[in-house]
Parts: sequence; structure tokens; C-alpha cells
Amino acid sequence: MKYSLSFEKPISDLYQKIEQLKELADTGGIDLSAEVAKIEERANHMKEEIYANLTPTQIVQIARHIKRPNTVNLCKLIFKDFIELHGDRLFSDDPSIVGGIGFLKKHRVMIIGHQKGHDTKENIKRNFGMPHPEGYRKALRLMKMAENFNMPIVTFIDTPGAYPGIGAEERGQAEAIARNLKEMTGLRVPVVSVVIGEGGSGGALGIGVSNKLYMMQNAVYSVISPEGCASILFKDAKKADRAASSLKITATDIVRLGISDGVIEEPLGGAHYDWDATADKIKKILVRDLTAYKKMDVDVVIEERCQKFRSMGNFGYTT
Amino acid sequence: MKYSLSFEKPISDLYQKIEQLKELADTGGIDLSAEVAKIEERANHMKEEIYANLTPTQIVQIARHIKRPNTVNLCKLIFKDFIELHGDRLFSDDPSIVGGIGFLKKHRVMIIGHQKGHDTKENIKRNFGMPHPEGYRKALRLMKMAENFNMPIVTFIDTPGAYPGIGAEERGQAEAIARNLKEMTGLRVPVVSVVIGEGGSGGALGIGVSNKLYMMQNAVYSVISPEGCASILFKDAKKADRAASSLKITATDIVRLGISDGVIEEPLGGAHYDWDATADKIKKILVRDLTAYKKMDVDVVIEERCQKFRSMGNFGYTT
Amino acid sequence: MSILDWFSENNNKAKVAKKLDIPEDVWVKCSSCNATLYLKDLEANFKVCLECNYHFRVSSEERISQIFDKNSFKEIVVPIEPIDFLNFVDTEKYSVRLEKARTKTKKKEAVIIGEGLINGQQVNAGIMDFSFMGGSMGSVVGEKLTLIIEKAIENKNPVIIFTSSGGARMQEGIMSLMQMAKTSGALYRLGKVFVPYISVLCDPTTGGTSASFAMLGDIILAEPGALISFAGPRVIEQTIRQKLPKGFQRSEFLLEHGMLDKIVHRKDMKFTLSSIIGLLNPHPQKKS
Amino acid sequence: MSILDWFSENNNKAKVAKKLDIPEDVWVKCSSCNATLYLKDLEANFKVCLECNYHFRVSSEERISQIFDKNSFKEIVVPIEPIDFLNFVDTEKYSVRLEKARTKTKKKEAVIIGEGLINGQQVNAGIMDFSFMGGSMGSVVGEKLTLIIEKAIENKNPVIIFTSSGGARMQEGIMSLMQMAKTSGALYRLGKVFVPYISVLCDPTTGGTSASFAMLGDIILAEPGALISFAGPRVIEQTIRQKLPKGFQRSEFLLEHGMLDKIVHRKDMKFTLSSIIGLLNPHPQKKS
Ligand SMILES: [Zn+2]
Ligand SMILES: [Zn+2]
Repeated sequence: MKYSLSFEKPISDLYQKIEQLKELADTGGIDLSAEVAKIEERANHMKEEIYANLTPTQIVQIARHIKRPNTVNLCKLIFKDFIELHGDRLFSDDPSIVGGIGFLKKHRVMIIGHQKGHDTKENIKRNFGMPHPEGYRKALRLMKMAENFNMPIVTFIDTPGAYPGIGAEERGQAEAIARNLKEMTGLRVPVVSVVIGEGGSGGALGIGVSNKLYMMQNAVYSVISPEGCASILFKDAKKADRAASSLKITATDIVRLGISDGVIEEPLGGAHYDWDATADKIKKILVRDLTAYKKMDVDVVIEERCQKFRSMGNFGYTT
Repeated sequence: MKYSLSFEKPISDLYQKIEQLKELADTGGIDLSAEVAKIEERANHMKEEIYANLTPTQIVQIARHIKRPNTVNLCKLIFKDFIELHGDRLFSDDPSIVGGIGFLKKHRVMIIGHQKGHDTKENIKRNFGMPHPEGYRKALRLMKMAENFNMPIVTFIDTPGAYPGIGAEERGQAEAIARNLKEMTGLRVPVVSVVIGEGGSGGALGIGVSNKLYMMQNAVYSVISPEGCASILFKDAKKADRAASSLKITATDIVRLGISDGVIEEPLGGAHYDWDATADKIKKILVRDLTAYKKMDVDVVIEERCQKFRSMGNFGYTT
Repeated sequence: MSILDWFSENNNKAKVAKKLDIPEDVWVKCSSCNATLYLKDLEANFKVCLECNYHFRVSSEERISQIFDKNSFKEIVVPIEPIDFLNFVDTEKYSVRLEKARTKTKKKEAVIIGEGLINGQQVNAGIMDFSFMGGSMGSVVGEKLTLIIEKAIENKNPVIIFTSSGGARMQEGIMSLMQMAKTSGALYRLGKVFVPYISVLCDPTTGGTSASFAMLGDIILAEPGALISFAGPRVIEQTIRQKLPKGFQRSEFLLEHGMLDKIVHRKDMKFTLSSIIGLLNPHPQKKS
Repeated sequence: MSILDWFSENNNKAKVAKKLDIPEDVWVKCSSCNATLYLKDLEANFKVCLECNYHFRVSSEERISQIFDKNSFKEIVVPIEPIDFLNFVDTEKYSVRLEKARTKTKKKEAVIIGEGLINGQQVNAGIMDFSFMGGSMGSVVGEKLTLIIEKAIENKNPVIIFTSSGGARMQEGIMSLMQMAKTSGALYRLGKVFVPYISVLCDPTTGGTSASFAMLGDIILAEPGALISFAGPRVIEQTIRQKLPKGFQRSEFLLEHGMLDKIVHRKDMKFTLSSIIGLLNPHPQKKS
């Protein structure tokens, strides 16, 4: 699984060479440690070089990496006494959105996030992180509960998008997302969101109307997937690379556009190389923000959120 | 359809005799008007006698009469500019509960009621007035809308009960009714309910947590249908008569028990003999109550409703 | 609703730990897997079958001892008792039924209310008992549950109600139906002061009980395998004239359909409740 | 979402009244039943096919003349215009696309906002126009809709928005997505002051438009036969790899599934809106 992405091939080649050298040293009884060290240094340089110059498409690959820590992984690493809560009280329990309560240090917190799997079986269970309306309705139920009991809300965004299927449409996918956008605006508790992987369109925003939005370093956030954009606008599904660049979906883009409040650094190569370090980085930010919000008046918190989204838009003025 | 119920047979026999006499007079050229008048007087006496001494089972028959004016009939007769509103915004539009807005004189009113049909086809469409959870959720949506726009709510109760089916259970029949009981308690507008026919158990109460509850003269309100009670408690489905008496389900019983605030008189023999007169009686009561509530502070209105249900119960005190 | 299928004697018997005809009654047979279990083992295992995890019904006293810190539960005795105000007679008089239930169960009604500690955290609780007339809710049950909720509006303790009930008590006619609105109304007022309410659904929770306070928990937990329904299975079968699927209306089915927050094994119930209260309660008042 | 299937040129063309190659363009062909219709008849019939009731798409000007009392609608001109802040190029530059749309439609953007009277009752309205880049919502559309809602928070007029939009405008990237939150947030604030909002869904209403203000009406009306969806039919077909049922995602389908209050024929729209406003509005201010 290490260095398995296409653009990581040079790195994986080098590490293979290192392995070969080590084996040779072992079997032949030769001292190749100087050689090995040299190549290791080269590999490190190469990694820094490659990971510092990722294209948007490469970042998308990392954002979607199957071993990337998902919401449940992060919940367990970041929160104490996490208890998952289920169901929308209307139709079903959507496994592609998980929610629950837990402690972040002294803070009683409601956590809600999209849930992907680490293998095909898990992904089928989780519908590849693509929620049905039930997922958004469960999320809203939990957010209202958090509001009632004065618990700040943390959401982890990680979805290719809301599921495009017959049942989802029948049961009001559009209604469910729209309602969340409206209701989240007025929540009487602070909401902090982190795009931990893929921020796919309305399906992402449906749990993303927050006071603070952070992007993981290799996360993306987009109005449409590069593939979808390519096939619709570029009339050529193969132009996903160009679409990925044009759409400005990387963490730095999203911050530059004023949508995100900051980037959370990942271990070299991506969050999947070190879940603990990743969780730790997120935890620090969350603790900092929730501590700050605890001192703020709730009406100020709501006003901040309202104003944040109110001011979004980029247009010219006519004379 | 006139005098079609079993206990109305003596009346229908007399009227048949009258018809025969009239025919005889016509064809034979004889003057039988004195005879006819005499029998007509007897028929009238008999009607008064019979309808004044109805057994609970007979009242149940009238309450369920297929020609009895239903919610939609009454809406059209009582309210001006009635517009039906559909859907729960979650799963479907339940035809067994209808809701909409209309004017009652100057009052802007939200009306919600169970809906039965006047024939088998209509009844199949309306599921015989037995709602699925969607019906209760539509009702709640409309009640919240009424609350937002400061419109008093009128509910018409007429159901054998909430539907006992697989889909209904899957989608939370119990949850839907329970939530309505809770949410109706706190509605910031007055709610007036009329049991216009059959008040069947939780399915009835699900739209019946009101400030004022009226019983139509031949309506019934019960924790369980007499048939259901007979088969469960009496272990004999044929003892529905006894169950109907034991359960105390008639309008006078329900008033005497302190559950209903009054009986609305019906035309002799039942509401189905005169829809207009029936609607008129209901309208008068509604106008009176809504006019009175308009002058009341909303917190007093809520408190009245809370206290009304809070005080319900009949128990002894131990020493 | 309130069609208490399993209210019938037979069914009722099947669900309680069936004592075998062996000296000193020390063996019981699991009504689910038929395993023969040593009574003390069963009791040490929270009355959960050691073979198949079947959760036997437990009395309110057993429940209290399983959940509350030792000797911490104080019953609130309310000086009221059910009366036969309708002079209701089915196969026997309601008053006689009540007397028999009292004699059989040594209880006064189908619910006990009180205050207690769960790992040092104060809660107000109602614990229903199916053995008393099928846990059915009449005026007294409704009143006592309302009182414990109202008590929480004052003392701000979280409320926990363990349900086990066939629904409304038909012998009290329409008045039993109104207990649904009364208890739900109390929960509305509880919600207004932001005090958490946790509903724990135990076998069975049906009819008027499920369609009122049982389904109104901020958090709804259930024991495994509990029957939870509005309409009872037999009524549905009679209505739709077909067999119901296996597992229909059981806890696991409800979880899948979004009606429950979590299914909790009885041995984990205390810990789970304790954690939830610690997390949810905005008005914590600890006593040890 | 925002997968504008029918955004493609072909589909777009099929839906507008297709003029035939007959002198003076007085005949049009119904794209639903193929009937040949006299243009003046069609226009007199609110652009609804006289044979099959097919509702042709109408321009914002036509909509305004159909709904508002004569000369009562005053557009609120907002001095803003879309800009190509991402330097977005697909098969052509966004800036060029905008220029072409302006030339073709003689409009500045895909929505007009303003105040007007409906049978003497004041309303604030937004009217979308599919002809301008598929009615897609970018920063300007989102801003104008937000402004007309905010205006209603001040003047307490009911808000009516006629939607006709393929969703978010991809050429503005993430910023177009945020317009969903911006407009929905404005509606949250409108709801706080109890001003009614009526959403009228016209063909098509999909993607980010349906998943925000379109589906948030206190009352949601739709024209007959309108395509209303989150995901477009083609995307769904590609995902589930099967044909979709007839009528899927059309108004009638949504009504059945509980998503709409009412389907209203275009000729009855003014009357229906007028009645609803009269009934719903707690802040009536009549002008004649
Ligand atoms: Zn067993
Ligand atoms: Zn046509």
C-alpha cells in the first residue's frame, strides 16, 4: 500500500532498490550501508520534491486514498468515550454518515462525518461515502440534539457526493440537503468542519455550514468532481486533469478563495502514512477553536456563521 | 342509502308503507292523505324514539356511515378559499390525512383531518382513513407552518386507527404519532379538534392534542375499536356490542369523562342526513372559539392545552 | 394500537424464565434456544442466556439492581392507586384483575419511579414491569411517569425510562389513551429546559407506550431482540393476510430502520447510560 | 449534483418553443405532442400547448407579465456582474460564454429580482431564466436572490421565487457551491421573522438549485411536468446502469413522494399564489 499511487512510482522504485541492496548485503555478507544511506537520502529528497509539487489530480488521488483515515478512525483517535448514535427516526440508518458524542478534552462534542471504507466490502456497506437523504436527516437530528444540550459540533467531510440513485431522489435528496443548509445556519452552537478527504459538492456542504472550515493539506473541495466536470463542460471524460486544475479545488485554492479558514498539515505523502500524527494535528485545532468559542456569546457565534456565508461570492461592480 | 342501518329497519318499513299507500292513492284515485299523515307522524315519533335511544354499537354504525360528511366535504362547506397542501417532504403524500389552508370568516386557518371515502374506490385511495407515518408527518409539517404564520389549527378526527402494516411499522408509525403528541403540546397557536366520526385510538390522538375537543353527537372516541377489544379482552370477537358499551366511547361518555369540551348536535338520524346543517353547526362553534382565542395571549393558550392533558387521569388516593 | 397480542397468558409465560420441575427450582430453560441453564448463572449474567444471548424479561427490582449504584435508588412513593372508574368487566372485573395482579406481583402498579445514581451521576427514572397487567399504561402509570418527568424539570436530573409494556390499559378506556398525550406533553416541557431524556426499550414495547414516551427519547436505546411496535404482529398479519418476515419489529430491525440510537446488551447498559449522561447532560450534579 | 444533463445544447433546444420554417414564424411545434400550434394561440394560452398541456419554458419577462398586476413589477437593479475570477476555460472561456449569453438573451444574468403586486398584494420576487447559461447559479445569481430575501426581512413582503435552473455554475467553482449555503442562510433569517416564502418550481430545477432555496419553500408549488431533481437522470442512469421509469423526477412524481404542496397549471398560477399569500401572510400590506 505504501507508495502505490502512480506518481509515487519513482519513490517506490528507489525503496525497492534499497530492499534489494539490503538483501544483497545480508546474503552476500557485504557492507552496503553507505550505498543504502545514500539512496535513502535520495528517496527522502525525492519524496519532498514530489510531494511539494503535487498536481491537483495527484492531490485528488491522495484525498481518495483507500487507506486514508476516515471519520470513524479519527473519532477513535481524537475523542474520548465516543459513542456512535444511529438513525434518522424516519426511514433508516445511513451507514455513509456516522454521528456520535464524545469528549474532546473537557468539551462535550457532537461529531458527524461522512464515512468511507478501507476496502471494497467496507465501501459497499458505506456506499462509498455517498449518503442517501437519511444520512443528512440523521445528521440534522444529531445537530438539533447537540443544540439542545449545548454541545459544539464537529463535522468531518469526506464524500464523492450525495448518492445519485432512484431511492435517494424519491425520498428527497435535494430537500434533505437544502434543509440542512438552512438549519445549520441557525444552530445555537459553534460548528467546526474539517474536509478530511474528498469534499464532493452539495453532498459535502450538506454537513458543512460551519463557523470554521479547515482543509486537510491533501483534501479537495469542489462543486463537482473533476471527472463529472470534464464530461459535462469539457465534453471529454479524459480531461479530468484539466478540470481538476480549472476548478481550483485544492486546500490552498480553497483557502485563497476565502472558503476555508486554514490548512491542516499532513505527514509527508499524506495522512494515510501516519494516522496518529494526522489525528493529533486535527485535535489541536479543534481544541483551540472550541476553547475559543466557549467564551463567545452564542448569538455572536450564529452571527459569525451567518455573515461568513453571506459574504461568499465573487463578482464585479457595474458603474 | 336512507335508513339503511339495521336498527333503522322499522323506520324504513314505515316509509315503505307510506310509499305504497301513496301509490295506491295515485293509481286507485282514492284519498288516503289522512292515513299517510298518520303513519308519517308515527314514523317521526319512531325516529325520535329510536335516535334518542341509540346503543353504543348503533352510534358506532352512524359514526362509520359511508355517507357521513368527511373532512374534505366539511372543508368545502365551512372554509372559504380552501387550498389543499400536500406532502410530508420526506417520503410521500398520505391521502388518508388531508391538510390545507382556508378562511373561517376573517380567520386564516390551517385545517388537518383524517380522510375517508364515500365508496369503496375512494376508500381504497384513502386507505379507509388509516394513516401511515407520512400522514402524521404531513400533519406536523402543516402545524409547524401554521405556527410560523400565526394561524389557528382545526383538526377533524375520523379514523379507525393508524394503519397496521409492514411499511407503516418500518417507517416508524409509533415515532410519528409520539412526536405529534409532543409537538402539538407546545404549538404556539390555538388548536381546536372535532371528532367528526370515528376517533380510533392513537391514530386519532395523533392529530388530537388540542385546546378544545368537540364530539359530534354520533361520533365515538376510543382507545381501541370495540371489535379489537372484544377479541382481545373478551376473547370473543362477537362481543363487540358489550365492548362498545364497556369502553364508554360515545359523545356523552367522552364529555362526562372530561375528555371532550362539548357535543355538537347532528341532524336527526345523523350527520349524513344533512351535510349543510352539520357543517353549519361546526362552523358556529369554530368561529366562536377562534374568536375567543384571538384575544388570548399565546402563552396562556399553550398553558391551557398543557394543563388540560396534564390533568387527565382517574385514580384513587391511598392513605 | 394497544392491541396486546402477546398479552395473552401463553405468550406471557413463554418469555419469563421458565422454572423446571427439578428440586429447588435451580434450573431454567431458555425460551429461545432451549438450553438448560443454572439459575444462579443466569442471574449472574443479568438474566441473559449464556448460550444464545436471549434477554429474559426482568422485574423492576432486578433492573434497578443492575443499573443503579448500590442502594442509591430511592423510590418515590406516590399515594395513588388505580380505580375501576368505568366498572369495566370483560372476562373478569377490572377491580378483580387489579387485585390479582397485586397479589401475584407484590407490586402496586406497572411502573416504579424514583431517583438514583448511575456511576455517581444523579438521574430520575421510571422502570416498567411487564408482570403487572402486561405493563399496561392506565391513569396511575401515566401519572407516575409524568411526575418523574416533572421532578426532572425541577431538579434537572436526566430522565431514564425503561419500558416494558403492551400499551394502553383498555380497562380504563379513553382515559388510558390520554396518558399518551399526558406523558408526551410532560416530555415537551422537559425538552424546554434542556434536560436529556433517555428511553430504554425492553421487551415488549408496543401500542400506546411505543407511540408516546418510549419513542420520544433524545437518545433511544433498546435491549437486543425486544419486540418494539405500534401495531402488534398478530394484528398486522390479520390485516395484510400474510406471514411477517423473521425479525420484524425486533430491536435489530428498528435500528436498521433508523428508529434507535443503539442496541445495548444488558451487561453493558449501566456503563452505556453512564457515558451518555456524562456526555449529554448540560446540568451535571454529581453525588458519590 | 449540478450535473446539468440537459444543459447540453440539444436538450435545451428541444424545450423551447421551436419555430417552424414558415413565413413570419407564426407556427410552432409542440416538443411533447408534436402538434403544430399557432404562436399567438400558444402565447394567449400562457405558452401551454393547447393539445397536451405541455408547459413550454418561458422567459422571465413572460413570467412577470403572467403573474404580476399590470406594470406593477419593479425590477431591483443591482450593480453587479459575473466575473471570471477563476480564469475558467473549458471548451471556451467563461468570459466568452458570459458575453455570448448576454448577446443571445439580452439579459445580464439568469435571474431578475424585484417587487410587484399580485392581485393587489405586495411581494418580493426572483424569477430565474433558463435561457441564460441554463439558469445556473453563480455568485451574481446567489447574491441577487439573497438580496431579494433580505429585502423581505425588512419590508415583510412574502417572497416568491420561480426556479428554472440546472444548478450551480461550475465555471465559478466552489464559489457557486457556496451560493447554496448563502441563499439557504438568507431563508433561515427570513423564517426567523415569519415572512412566508413560496417556491415555484419550473422546468427544470435541479442540482444545487433544487438542493437549496428551491426546496425550502414554506409552500412549494410546481408547474406540471417539470423536471425536479438533485442528480440528473443521465447521471443516475450511468450510476445504476438501468433505464429510469417514465415520469421519474417530474412534478407529478415529486407530489406523490411528498415533496410538493401542489402542482399548478400556469393559467391558475396567479390566482393560486394570490390566494396562498392572502391566507399565509401574517404581515399583509395591500396596495392597489
Ligand atoms: Zn438461549
Ligand atoms: Zn403538445
